[in-house]
Amino acid sequence: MWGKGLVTGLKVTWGHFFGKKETVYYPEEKLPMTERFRGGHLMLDVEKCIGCKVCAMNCPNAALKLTVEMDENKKRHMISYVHDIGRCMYCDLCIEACNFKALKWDQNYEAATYFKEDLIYDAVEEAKNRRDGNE
Amino acid sequence: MHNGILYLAGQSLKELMLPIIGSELIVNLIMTLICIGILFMLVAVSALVFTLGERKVCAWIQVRIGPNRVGPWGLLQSTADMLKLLTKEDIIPHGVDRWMWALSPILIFIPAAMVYALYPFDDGVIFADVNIGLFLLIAISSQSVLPFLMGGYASNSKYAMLGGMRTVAQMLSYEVPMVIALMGIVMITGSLKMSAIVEAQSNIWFIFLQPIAFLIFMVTCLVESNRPPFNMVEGESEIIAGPFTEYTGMRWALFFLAEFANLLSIGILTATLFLGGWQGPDFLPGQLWFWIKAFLMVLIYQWIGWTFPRTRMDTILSFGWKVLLPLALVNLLLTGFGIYIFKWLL
Amino acid sequence: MATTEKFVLNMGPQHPSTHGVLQVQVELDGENIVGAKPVMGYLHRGIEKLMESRTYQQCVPFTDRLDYVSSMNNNLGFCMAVEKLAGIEVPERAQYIRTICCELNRIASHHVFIGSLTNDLGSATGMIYAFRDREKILDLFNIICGARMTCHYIRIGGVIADAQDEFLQKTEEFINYVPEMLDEYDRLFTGNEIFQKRMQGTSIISKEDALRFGMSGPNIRASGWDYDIRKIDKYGIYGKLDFDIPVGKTGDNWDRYIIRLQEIVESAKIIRQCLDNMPEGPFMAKVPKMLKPPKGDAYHRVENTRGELGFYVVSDGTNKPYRVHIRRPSFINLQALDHMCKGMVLADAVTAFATIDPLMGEVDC
Amino acid sequence: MGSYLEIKYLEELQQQYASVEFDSEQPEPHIYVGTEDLLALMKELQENPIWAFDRMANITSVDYKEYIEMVYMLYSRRFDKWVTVKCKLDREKPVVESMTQVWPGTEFEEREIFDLMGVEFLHHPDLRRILMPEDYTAYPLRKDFVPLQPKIEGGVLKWLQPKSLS
Repeated sequence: MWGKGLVTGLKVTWGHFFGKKETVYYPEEKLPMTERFRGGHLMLDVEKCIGCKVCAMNCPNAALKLTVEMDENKKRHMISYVHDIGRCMYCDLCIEACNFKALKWDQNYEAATYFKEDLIYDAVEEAKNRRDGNE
Repeated sequence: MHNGILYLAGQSLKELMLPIIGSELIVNLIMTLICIGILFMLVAVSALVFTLGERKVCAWIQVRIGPNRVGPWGLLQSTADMLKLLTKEDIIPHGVDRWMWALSPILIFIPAAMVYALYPFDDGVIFADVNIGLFLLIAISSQSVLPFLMGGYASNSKYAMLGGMRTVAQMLSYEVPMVIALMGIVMITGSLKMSAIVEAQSNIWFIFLQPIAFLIFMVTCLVESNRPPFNMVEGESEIIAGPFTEYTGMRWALFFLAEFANLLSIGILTATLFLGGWQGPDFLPGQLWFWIKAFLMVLIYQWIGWTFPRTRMDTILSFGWKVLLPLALVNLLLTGFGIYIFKWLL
Repeated sequence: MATTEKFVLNMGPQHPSTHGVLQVQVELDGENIVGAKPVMGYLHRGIEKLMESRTYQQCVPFTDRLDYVSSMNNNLGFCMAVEKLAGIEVPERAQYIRTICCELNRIASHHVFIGSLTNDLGSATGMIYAFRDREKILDLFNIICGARMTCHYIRIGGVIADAQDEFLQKTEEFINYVPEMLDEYDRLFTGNEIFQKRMQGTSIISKEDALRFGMSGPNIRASGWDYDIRKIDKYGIYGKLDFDIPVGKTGDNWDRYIIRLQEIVESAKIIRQCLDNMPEGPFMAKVPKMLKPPKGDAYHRVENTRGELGFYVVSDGTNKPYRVHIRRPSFINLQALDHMCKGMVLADAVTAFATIDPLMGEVDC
Repeated sequence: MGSYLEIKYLEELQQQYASVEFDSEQPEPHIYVGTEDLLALMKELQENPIWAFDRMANITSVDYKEYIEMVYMLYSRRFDKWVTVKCKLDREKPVVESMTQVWPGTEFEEREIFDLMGVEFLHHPDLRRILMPEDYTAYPLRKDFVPLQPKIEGGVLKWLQPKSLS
């Protein structure tokens, strides 16, 4: 009978009209991120980093700009670790390349900014701020 | 004598004013102006309510929460929308026919608001209870074809033009089955007067006497008011927004307003013609019954609209002429026989 | 005497239903289509050229951006081509995980197809329902690799991380949900008469035409050829698995839609078999960090969700590919658009775009 | 996984077409053919039922700095066989017969090669640029490609040659 499909379709939507909703009230209620989630800023562990620049070499899009300084004991220090999110494609290659596990994501997915310049940040500075905040 | 709440309120207001002003003519004039004001308020408020209502209904059907940011439960969403539209830049595209382009959104609002004068909201509460009520109503509402075509033609856009052409084809061809379907009601009532049609349903609603006409009327209503699944005029995935493509800000909002006025309009019309209008059991006042029925019909129209995919232009034209029109004629014939047998039985 | 003339309507690159930035110059006679000419290039990023200046490992994330709704399949295609070139054996567990991911991605991609098709037909509700279910798969990808769309999970030599128990368990839950999900689609749109009326008998591609246009994937299968690379080439572990290839009869829009619904069922079947027979073992072969395949070229094709996706990789012995060519199925399938639209009305053109299912990231490369 | 066309068949082809060459030492030798014989060879491979190469699986071109090489990979669904046909072209003025005469479905791919590699196809139904702008003059996939500089002059987008590196 022509029209049967229309009525079953109406039944489906009627059921969902009163049913449970799938979306959440976003800023108040956030979905949890998984352990392996890639996103946000890079968290650099300054103690572990030896300044070998393998992460920057592995970056396909040249999103990392590092400056390394050598002190008198021939030990390398990371002076600045500039990460340009605008160029980053979150491929995870830098983190996988690090032999000392000095890098990880901070998993903050709210990465939108008003200005393009805000997408560029220095991970060393952030690490410093984090340490100062903890003390 | 009439005993609707609004009617009694109006009468007492009149009696209150008469000794103060003295002249009955002026009192009637004031009453008329008040009524016009109330009707316009109704149209404007219905647009505000339905912007939110439509979005909420659509969201709930689509397993979403819907607007919830502005005000409690998103109640102020439509106000925010209106403010946004008011503050938008008024873009006049290059090469439009200025006069026609500017007139179209204004003209489209007139028939949409005008038909409210003919609706019996309660016992005795009807702005213009003319003898040819139903006839006038259809005549007025069919005027909304022209502004659409004007907007489509004047926009200097191919999408708008296509939309305008679609409107004409669609609205004109569905006018015919609509009128013939309503003829059955007129035959039973024996009058074109709106209040008479409502009163004729005091024993039994016309939905039970005229089920075929009810279905035809529902379909034609959806088509006439460009509601999905018959929103070929807008057809947002094919012709962007049809005649509204080039309009921005407040001009576009007027189209929007007319659309929601039409939505309420078809809800009221269906409730009045087939569901007994303001009539209902005594435990609720007639005014309330009227709005319950109207909103229920609006909800049903929205529910249908958000469930079905859009039909195709050629399909609905052939459906209108080849299916609905013969069906309406058969209904007319059956009604005639029915009345004859009924009279013969008596 | 009044005459009418034809006019050209530019649909796109900004149009609600051209799936991104496809521009179609539709020649119209009233509402009837005389011809439809696709114009592309608005999303051209030069991925083939970009790959020439990156190492093999660095190339893999770029393949995500080709067909961004089925990135796992693209990763697989490129990695298999390089593995063929460099002669790398992939461990069995990795093969199973790869297959699960690819088939999940196929289902997700077909969700996008169903969603965009119903949206183009004017039922936004259908789109939301399809995307709601797609979300479940994206959450699974989020668990296994930390990204939802551009996964970059399948790497040269295997997969980057082992599949957790949580992932396998949730995948099984999803597979159990598939019949219920399809039942809802059937009740909401497959059985809907308006839906059927708009799709049946429109934009027919005959068996010969499908071959002539070099089409592949569900589009050629809808026309009646049982042409599925998974069955023909039996790459990976597909030779061990038991699944059918749904084949259409007439090659109209309706067949292209039904084929995809049936493919979801088949993909679910494949995933269930993989979950049941999942072996233990390593998930990554030993691949040198500086991968230098021997001089030569290799071509490998996989069955992407949109058809036959081929990667032609030329190596000159260094750690960077000398030349990569990508045979993109949506790009080639688009050739049929003109044929599909001719003689139809404007509303059918939109359906034709949707059922041919082009993805502009892949078309423009 | 289909297998490659056996050497005895390749030899058969060699007898038919004088310019066919292949390296019989290799396990899967590519056929090199001169531009003059290309179309005839392809027609034979596609139309003759003993070959039945009805699918042009992959068509591309590679810039080897000295010459441009066209690569055609054919697949026969009936026999599940592969064959790779290659054709060397002059880098200064690469011209080759269009395969749309044999497989109409190669139209877009040939347009893409024309666009990105600058190979001109004879008897192509609609040879225009497909991905790059219509007025672009360079060929991006060539190895000596330097991106042109976009510049807007009088409201019109123009592509200027980059300043020479010298």
